[in-house]
Amino acid sequence: MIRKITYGIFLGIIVLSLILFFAAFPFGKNKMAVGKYYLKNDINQTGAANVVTAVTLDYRGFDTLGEVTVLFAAATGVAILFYVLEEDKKKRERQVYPNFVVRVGSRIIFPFILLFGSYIFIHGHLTPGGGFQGGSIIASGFLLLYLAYPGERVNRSKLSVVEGIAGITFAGLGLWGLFTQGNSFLFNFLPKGQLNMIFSAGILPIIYIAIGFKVASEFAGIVDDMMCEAVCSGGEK
Amino acid sequence: MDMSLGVLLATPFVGGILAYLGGKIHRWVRYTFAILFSLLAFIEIFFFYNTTVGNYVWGRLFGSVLVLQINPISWIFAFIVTGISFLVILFSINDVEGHKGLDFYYLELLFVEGAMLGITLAGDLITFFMFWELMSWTSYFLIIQGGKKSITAGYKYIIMSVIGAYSMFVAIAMVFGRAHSLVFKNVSMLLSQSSPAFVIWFFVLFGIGLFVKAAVMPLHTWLPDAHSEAPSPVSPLLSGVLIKMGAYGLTVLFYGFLSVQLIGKLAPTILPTPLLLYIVEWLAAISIVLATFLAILQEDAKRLLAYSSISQIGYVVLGIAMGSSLGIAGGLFHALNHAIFKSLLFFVIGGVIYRTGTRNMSELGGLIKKMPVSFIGALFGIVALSGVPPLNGFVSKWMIYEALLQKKEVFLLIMAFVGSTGAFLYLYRFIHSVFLGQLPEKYKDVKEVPFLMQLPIWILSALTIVFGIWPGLAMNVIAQGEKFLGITPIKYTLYGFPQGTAMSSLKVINISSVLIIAFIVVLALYLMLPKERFVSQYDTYAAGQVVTPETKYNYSYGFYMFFGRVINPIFKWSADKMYEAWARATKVFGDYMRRVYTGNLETYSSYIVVLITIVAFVLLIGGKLW
Amino acid sequence: MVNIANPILLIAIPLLFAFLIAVLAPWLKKGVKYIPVIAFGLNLLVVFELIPDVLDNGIVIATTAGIKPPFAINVAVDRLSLFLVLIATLLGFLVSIYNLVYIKEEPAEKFHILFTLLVTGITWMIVTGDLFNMFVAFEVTSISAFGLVGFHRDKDAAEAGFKYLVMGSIGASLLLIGVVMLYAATGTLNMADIAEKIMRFTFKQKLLPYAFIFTGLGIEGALFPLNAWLPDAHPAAPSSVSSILSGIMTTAAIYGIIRVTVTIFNYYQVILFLILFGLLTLMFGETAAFFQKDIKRMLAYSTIGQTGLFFYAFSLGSINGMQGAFLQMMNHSLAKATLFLVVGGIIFSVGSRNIDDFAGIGRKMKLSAFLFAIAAFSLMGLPPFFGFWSKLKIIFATLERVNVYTIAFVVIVLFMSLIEAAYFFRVMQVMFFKEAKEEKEVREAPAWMLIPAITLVVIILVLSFYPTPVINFAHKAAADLVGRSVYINSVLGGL
Amino acid sequence: MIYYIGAFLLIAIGLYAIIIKKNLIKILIGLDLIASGTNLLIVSIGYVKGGTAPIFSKGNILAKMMVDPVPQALTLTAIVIGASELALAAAFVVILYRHYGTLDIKKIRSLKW
Amino acid sequence: MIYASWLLIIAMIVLAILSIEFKDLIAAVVAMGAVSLIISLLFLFLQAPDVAMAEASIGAALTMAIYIIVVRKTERREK
Repeated sequence: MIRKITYGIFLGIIVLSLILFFAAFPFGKNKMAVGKYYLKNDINQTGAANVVTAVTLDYRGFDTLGEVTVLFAAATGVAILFYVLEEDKKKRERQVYPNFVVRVGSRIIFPFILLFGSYIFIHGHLTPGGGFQGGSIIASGFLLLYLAYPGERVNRSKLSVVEGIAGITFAGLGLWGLFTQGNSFLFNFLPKGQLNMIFSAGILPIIYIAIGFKVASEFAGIVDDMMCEAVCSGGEK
Repeated sequence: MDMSLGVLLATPFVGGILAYLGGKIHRWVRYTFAILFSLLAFIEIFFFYNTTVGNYVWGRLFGSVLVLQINPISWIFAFIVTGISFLVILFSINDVEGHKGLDFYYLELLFVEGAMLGITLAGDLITFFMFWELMSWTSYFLIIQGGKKSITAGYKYIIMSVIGAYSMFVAIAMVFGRAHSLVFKNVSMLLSQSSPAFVIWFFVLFGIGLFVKAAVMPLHTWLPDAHSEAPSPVSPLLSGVLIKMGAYGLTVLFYGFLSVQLIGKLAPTILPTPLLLYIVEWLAAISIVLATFLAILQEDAKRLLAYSSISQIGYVVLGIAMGSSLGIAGGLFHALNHAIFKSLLFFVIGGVIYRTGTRNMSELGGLIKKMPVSFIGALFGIVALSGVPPLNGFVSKWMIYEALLQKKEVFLLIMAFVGSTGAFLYLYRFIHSVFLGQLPEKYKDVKEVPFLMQLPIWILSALTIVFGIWPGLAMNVIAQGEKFLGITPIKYTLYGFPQGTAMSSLKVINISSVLIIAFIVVLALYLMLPKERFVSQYDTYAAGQVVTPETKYNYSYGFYMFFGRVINPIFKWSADKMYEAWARATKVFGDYMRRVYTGNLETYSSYIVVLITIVAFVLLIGGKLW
Repeated sequence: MVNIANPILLIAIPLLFAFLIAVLAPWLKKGVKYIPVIAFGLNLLVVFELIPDVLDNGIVIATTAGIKPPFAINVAVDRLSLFLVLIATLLGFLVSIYNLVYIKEEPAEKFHILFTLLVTGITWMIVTGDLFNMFVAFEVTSISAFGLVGFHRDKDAAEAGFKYLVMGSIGASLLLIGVVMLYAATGTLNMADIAEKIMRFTFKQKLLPYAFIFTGLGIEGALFPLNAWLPDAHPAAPSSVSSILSGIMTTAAIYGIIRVTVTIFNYYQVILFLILFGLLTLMFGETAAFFQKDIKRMLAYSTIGQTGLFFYAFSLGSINGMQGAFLQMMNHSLAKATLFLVVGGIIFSVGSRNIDDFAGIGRKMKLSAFLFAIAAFSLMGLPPFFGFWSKLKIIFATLERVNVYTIAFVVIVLFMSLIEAAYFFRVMQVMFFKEAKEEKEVREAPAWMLIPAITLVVIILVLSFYPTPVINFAHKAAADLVGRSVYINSVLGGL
Repeated sequence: MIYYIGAFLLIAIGLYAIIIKKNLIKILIGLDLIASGTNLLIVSIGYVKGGTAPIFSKGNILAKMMVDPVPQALTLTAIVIGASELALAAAFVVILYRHYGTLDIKKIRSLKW
Repeated sequence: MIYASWLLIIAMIVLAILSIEFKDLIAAVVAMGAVSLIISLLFLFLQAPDVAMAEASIGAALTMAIYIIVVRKTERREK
């Protein structure tokens, strides 16, 4: 109990000091410095209607490359941790019979989820949303499928090929920009097009589509690993 | 001429590497390289006889130049280093034959030689310190090749060496922080301008490092273990040469960096010598007496010699710390002499161990008939060590006594005398238990050591006579060295010292002649006078039993037990025990310290939170950090 | 003409290859293990191309998205970064060669992916010129490290990995909060820009964001008391990974702290506290290492100690101190990486991590034992090895001013060096001079596992006997760092 | 300001959970809370009073009226990173449970000192 | 609007506290999911639709799924 109170006080002190710090930079005040530049130059520099997308993929595209890498690393890490030898896997598999409604319903819904997810990441540069959101929506579609058919598995090697190709697309586009034009990584070398059109903003949509595939396949992979672990080794006793 | 200092220094290192690689081809390639290069180094030394070469720049580091130099003082020590190393390598060839890892052994041997040579040739403190450390760890690897016990001994040695070296390191860094140059000349210039406190700090810190290596009490505790447990050929190197590096360092410290006048200024001079030097003298005197007592009580021949080394190095330090021309000359000369006779004794005992496999004196005896050459070597060694004319130990000890008399430091003189007297006791014990008396049955078939092992004994025995009768040979260099240090050099002749150098004049040739004549007379009388009848050793009875060759009747265990009973109480408090207690305490403390790594995730995360809380708290109370 | 000397390639190339591993794994199977070697080989080429540029200009800057630095993320390699990038790439290359033989356990291709990402993340952290980007790189590094620590999936690995993950995640969050605070305060994320804008802030205002960033990076950088994950995680990981973690990852995090402290905050007021951190880290690391029976755990604690040492040297705040810190960083990276690689080979052959089981190794695995000895000597700072010069520099830098504090510092540092010498000599005694209890068939490690260690030892030896260029380089790097203007002006002043 | 305070409290609760709670899942929740709190903090820093979302949709929206897009981009990154960290942590929890048969962190301390 | 955000934030804090205090881990996880959802709503209030979408789909949906899988795999009650 003393521990709890002590740490409660400690954390209180931390919160107080944070408040004290942020009192100098109050909520709702305009603190932009680079932000202003982005808002001003977004249209002629990137041509993306969604400034957040422009920032994510263009100005701070390098961050996003890292973010994708983090996700990739995490998916690989999970795969390592849940790695089971192929022969062991087959032995332990068992039949589960989920609800009929779930099975049929998921079959009907799954294509729509896919469509919705794809819509979101294809329009990432125009409307809210993008590769991450769309990708994770598609991954949740896979999750649904797993709930309906616990015995089935995705072909993991194909999934990893998809993530790899998506990643290569991203890094490759960056390098293309570096080697052919501008001598700058992730240089937006395609025509900017017209604002608010689907074919606009140069390479941004391509990257976002790649990210969408990547995120979808990685999250699906993580879920797959988790689910398989739960089922294969006879989790719930 | 400049370049050859680099060549000289490189010789042992190159030799070591070549010996190591050559050993992969054939063992004789290894031996050839080892002998050749150590001999080469010894020969190269003579090119620098009585010369002063300064400032051979061999590198630059942190804005300071790295310099090699040679002067008569360092020449003496370089001479000892290369000479004894050469003999050690000769001796090693038969002695350690058949052991494992010999390539490595010779590599280390030559590296130790090179490191010690580097110390003597160093012209700036970085070079000095670098070779000092190099010497420590290379010799460590030599020591621990002597079997199981030697590992603990070596561990103790390396820990104490590192402590000493680090203490020295602090002193060097202190100087560097002020002078930004560590060439000896600049160091002495800086010290002459610095505040007394700074100089005292420098003196003490640098001195501790040297004292550890020179095994001045109470920093000697590594020596008895290390010297006795090391392989037989390494012991002469350690006792004869390695601890001399401490003496060399002290000479440089006292008279190279500082000077008698400067040390005198540091504290009020009511004493015959400046206070700091006086303290050093006392430490040396205590070493002399206590180590002698300890040597008397030893059962292990090499341990006896090791303690004797502590006591003899005490004389060296005592002489050097005296500050007078005669004293310094005596100290330096004694360093040379000690290198000669102590190596000689260690070679002898090494040969005995080689043949008999034991160094426990109570198990040995009567080897005089089986190993006459070794006996003669031992005889020369002990005579020289106990300071009896006409051998070399006499001259140097005489000089030290005279210097003490000159300064009227009576207590120290008495202590020095006690040490000398004690030396008779343990040396007699040594030669008696090993060579005289009854030959144990199991050593009936013992032979004399092989020629290559005899050779060092012959050479060193000859040297004891040479330096005993013609001390002027050594004085030649020593006087030059004193001149180099800015001290009025002593007057000397080839055979001794003229009137005015000391309280009395010395002419060794006279004493020697008298002694030799006396010896001849006694010998003649002995031969002419009627002799007793020879009886077999075993023609006697003991408590009604017939004595057979198996029975041991001359007891040499606990030879000086009566004496031990008297002085044992003094040794209840030993420095060794103190260090061990200290080490234990550190260990216990460390054991508590590491318990912060509890293995408990909550604790770990609470560390993080506490850390941030502290900062936050500081901020809340007004952002003042102190 | 394509310009190879672009620091972005250091990140883009291995990332590309890491993704390529994922693509090619179904077809190449075991063959993917050569891909990291190729990737880091190319990286090494890029670094070598960079060296003359950096030496000439002091700094090389690359932009992304074709937009000038404060507005887009930029990558900057100045002398200090080059120093570390070189080591990171070199270690990455050598250790990936080591991995060719060492990694037998499945899933090998995943291991190679994570390994590539780990080294990339470290490089990224070092070269980036943007704070948030540094956070991302930090995450790339730590997430791949989490996965690699858990690679064996046994009890220890799971426990160590989880603890590391929790602490690392807290650290990452704290770092992020700190970065965000700076964003709130300055409206920008570019390091040089922040440095420019933060000058008008008071000490008090700077303290909290600094504390957060420091703590976040300090967790990865193994500063006491934030380093409790390290002695668990390093031994649990495969040896090749341990050598990267110990060799360069903690160093990279410390680099982050240095960058933040000096370049961004220009924060000399806190230096005394940083000294405290350095010394405490040193003390706790070395004392704990003394008691270890498990060799890898001992080395891990020794890493803590060494980190403390060079962090201490850095926090002296003077150019000389930083020079010493950089030298020590280099020494530690090379030597500790070698030690872990060699120890990995020994464990590979002996099958035990207990020091007592290493008896007789000195005769049976001569080369390994020799490499171990050289690296350990360098780490302990025995002459004439490279560590000696760095230790010399650190002590000299401390005693530039002689007072009670500095003397106390020196005493602590040297006492800890003594303890370090004590335990390393103990290991060497067992290895060289103790006879094995039972005669076991112990063979030398495979050649491909020895070659990286040999290369590193050769580098150490070359540096030992010819340290002047590196020393001068470190001096210039320290001067540039302290001067700050080189970095800030060249980033903000366009290309 | 309430957004800030909410974010800080989330962070504090998360830290509290990590320090005090012994269940591994609770620790995961704590990590998640810290991450969420940070995200909230970042986005609320970028908010400008009366601003609109930074999207140039068909209507005529002025750049001056928009909120800061940078924190949103950062948050996007941070969310994904947080999620991937969490997935890895979850995997570790499962492995730990397999080895130790418990979720109590107090019992999982075979590595220490 | 301002009151809605107040209410939401208070609810969020309460749910956060509940999520770490619930003994039933599934309930705790669900509370955590609710916190995520509220945060995503708050993002909408803060004019950040992109982030809101991401938080809803990743933070609330996928993370929740992972939690629930883990709880099912291990044990449901905190002792």
